Amino acid sequence: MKQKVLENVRDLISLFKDGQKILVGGFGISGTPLTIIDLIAESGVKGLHIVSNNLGDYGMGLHQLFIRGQIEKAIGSFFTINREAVVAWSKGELLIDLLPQGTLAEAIRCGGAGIGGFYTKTAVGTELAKGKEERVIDGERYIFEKAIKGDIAIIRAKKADKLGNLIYHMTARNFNPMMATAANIVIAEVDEIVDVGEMDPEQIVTPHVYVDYIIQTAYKKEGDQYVKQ
Amino acid sequence: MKQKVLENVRDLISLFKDGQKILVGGFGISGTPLTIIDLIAESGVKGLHIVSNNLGDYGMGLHQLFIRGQIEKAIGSFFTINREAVVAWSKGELLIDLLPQGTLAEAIRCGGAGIGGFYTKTAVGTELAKGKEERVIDGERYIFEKAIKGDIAIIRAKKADKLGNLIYHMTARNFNPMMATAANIVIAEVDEIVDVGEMDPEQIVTPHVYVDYIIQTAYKKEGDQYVKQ
Amino acid sequence: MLNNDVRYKIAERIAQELEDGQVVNLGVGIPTLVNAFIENKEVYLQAENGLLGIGPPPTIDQLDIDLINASKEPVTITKGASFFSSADSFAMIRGGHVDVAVLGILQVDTKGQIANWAVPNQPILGVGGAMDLVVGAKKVIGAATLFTKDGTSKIVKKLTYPISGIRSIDLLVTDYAVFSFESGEIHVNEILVDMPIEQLSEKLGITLKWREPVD
Amino acid sequence: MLNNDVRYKIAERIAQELEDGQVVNLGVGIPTLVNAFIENKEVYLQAENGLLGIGPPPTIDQLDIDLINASKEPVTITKGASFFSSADSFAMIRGGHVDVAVLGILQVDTKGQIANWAVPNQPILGVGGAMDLVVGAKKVIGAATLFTKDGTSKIVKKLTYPISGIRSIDLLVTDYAVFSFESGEIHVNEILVDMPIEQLSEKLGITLKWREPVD
Repeated sequence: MKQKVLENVRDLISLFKDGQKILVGGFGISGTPLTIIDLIAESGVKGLHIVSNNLGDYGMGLHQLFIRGQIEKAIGSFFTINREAVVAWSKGELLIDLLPQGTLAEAIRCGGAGIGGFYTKTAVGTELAKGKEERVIDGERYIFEKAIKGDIAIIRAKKADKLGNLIYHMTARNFNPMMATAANIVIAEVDEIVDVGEMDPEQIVTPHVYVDYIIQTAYKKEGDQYVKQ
Repeated sequence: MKQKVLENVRDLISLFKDGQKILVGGFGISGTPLTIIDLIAESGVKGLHIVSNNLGDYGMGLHQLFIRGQIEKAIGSFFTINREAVVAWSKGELLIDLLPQGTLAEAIRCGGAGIGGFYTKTAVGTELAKGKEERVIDGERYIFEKAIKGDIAIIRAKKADKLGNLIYHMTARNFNPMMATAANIVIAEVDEIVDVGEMDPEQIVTPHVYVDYIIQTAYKKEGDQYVKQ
Repeated sequence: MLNNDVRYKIAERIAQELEDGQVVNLGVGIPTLVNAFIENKEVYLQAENGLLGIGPPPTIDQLDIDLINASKEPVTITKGASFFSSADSFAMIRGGHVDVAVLGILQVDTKGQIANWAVPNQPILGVGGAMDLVVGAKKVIGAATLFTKDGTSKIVKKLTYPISGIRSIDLLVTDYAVFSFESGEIHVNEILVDMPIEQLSEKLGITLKWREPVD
Repeated sequence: MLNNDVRYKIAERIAQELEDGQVVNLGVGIPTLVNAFIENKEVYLQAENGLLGIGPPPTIDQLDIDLINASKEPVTITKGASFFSSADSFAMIRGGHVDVAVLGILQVDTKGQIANWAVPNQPILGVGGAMDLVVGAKKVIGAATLFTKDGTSKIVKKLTYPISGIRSIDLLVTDYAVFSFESGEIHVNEILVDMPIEQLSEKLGITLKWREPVD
């Protein structure tokens, strides 16, 4: 049996390669797999395509990868808070694909669900619909969006059992459950690892089939921050 | 404040009208809102379009509506077990729209989520793809399916709080959570009604916004059967 | 009137529009202030990042980075609250299950179409849930001071800022007046300052009419 | 050999193909018998109706109509099991997250395309999860007696039954032999009866070759 729980996060470093498309859970910093992002920073891989709502915050998380020039393209919904990213984009040093937040979430869900694409009402008639196919269904206008999949997904959960079943914590759930379904390799960073059978089967949000590796987070929660231990 | 919990299921009878499209939760009999189906039988409304995996089983549930000639069209995935339905279809007395089970589930989810339609891999190249648009996305063949919505959804859950938050029981969950999102009026039949605050916010599957009416089931579980009390 | 007072006044007026039992999403800016004025109404606040049932602001002890709203501010939860994923949250929004979205706006045209996510000639790098809320909520209430700092009206004949969606909002609450949009026309519901409708029309450069009372 | 013995023999042979840690969906018919032969392997059984982690058959006391498999038979759960909706279950199947689907088949052509959901000239009124499993599972194993009761081979040059999907299955386990399908060609992996490959070829009316061993 494959052992999913790794003692040392560094055992994962060889999974990361130049040019990969990586899905990164989190909204702001909340629910972001900071330990794994630190590892990617350490790995020095370049030319990454990052799918994430935003590029970190407060100099933490994905912001680090951006500063180190590891990101070639960012696919997400809200980069306004990442001021340097805006500047880099203006200079042509960063590619950005901007999607409405709901379209981003749905596209990732479809990527994990064997759905090739979908028609959404959101953004019809706006600049974000430019170049996108429009279709009228039952008298309403929709635009086509393709599903999103990644090479690797890195996510954060509250608790994992040793099989890889996951539960999340409050609004730190956000994009993590969909991202867990939409990549070839899924790495979960968690606060706590428990024995199989200790989770209520009705409460598991991400069944173990989706998770390849589990590591204990190096960040402890202190009020409204995650602090490195 | 609107009171969602009704003492008497008969208070709902006037919601049902000829020609409505009704989404009915359940897989076989498991997780089927039998008390509300009994009410529809009693109401005598006709020409119904029923969206449900199958048309009941063992002479229970939707089978009753079929026998009484209340169903004009059935949209679902598995009618083979409903032998009389097969006969009625052959005589032109019943319209049937057959969809793969996953396509049915996804179409209902889309109906509730403001998605107009989607492209699925399932059924490409088969008789069930006939007349459906095909599209190649990233080199793979997909077919287009439209979202499904209903006038009324009737579902079954294990527990409701008085606001309408729902949790389900094991595999009786099946189609119920999606159907709860995809109709103008949603009626939940439940085993137990509890006070607000008694459910774990992480464990709620259907948030209260989706539920309009709650009734206590008249059927008690006895082993592998539901028995009318 | 101080700018902050104006913002609270708008928020207070918006709170009057909310009804018992409604599910409401409050956007960034003035809309977040509405929460303080809801008081006795049983309104359920939704956050795009996966929460139905935002409670009162947290104490220092209650701060938790895992419990925030869509503006990334710490929040608490009410009894009956539930958590869900971003996909499920936007299914709720886009699918028409949120009763009211209160959104800050930058511009609105006389048909009620709004711009609230980007400014002209600036990099367009953030949209968040703005477009999903515009298209999805059953009722959309716009919130804004009527004039920008340089005195330009935010109600315009034709949007010069990037549009947020083709759907018209239902109501616009400003510091001067409450406007409604029906069948592509703007009407005044209520004037909140001491000013006749003719003068307001003139200030805005639009011919304004009172909304006919509906019973 | 009695028909039931034959079915169990096929199921037992299929069980040998399963590997520790795999997520497996067992279809109706012969595939459901596979469960009895998995024994020491840690295999996780998935049911389309929303369960990962089917356990051993229930005792009378354990029967619960709310805990059934996709064949609507009562089941139990294992440690580490989880429940989810039909939409999430088929997202799992169609999205390529189930390692192996074991499916009963009615016909298979020499390229590995199967028919398993309908018979010709009969009303087509049931499909269930058959097409989702064919298209979605990482590996599909077909299970069938090689001949119908009237002696017709289920391996055909061209399907006469309605096709279940354009994807070819990977392996076919029958009472006579195990076949594999690669790059549109059928090969024999193993003959389970005392019969040379030439004789089997003749019985089927197809030229069969041994599969080259892969290391």
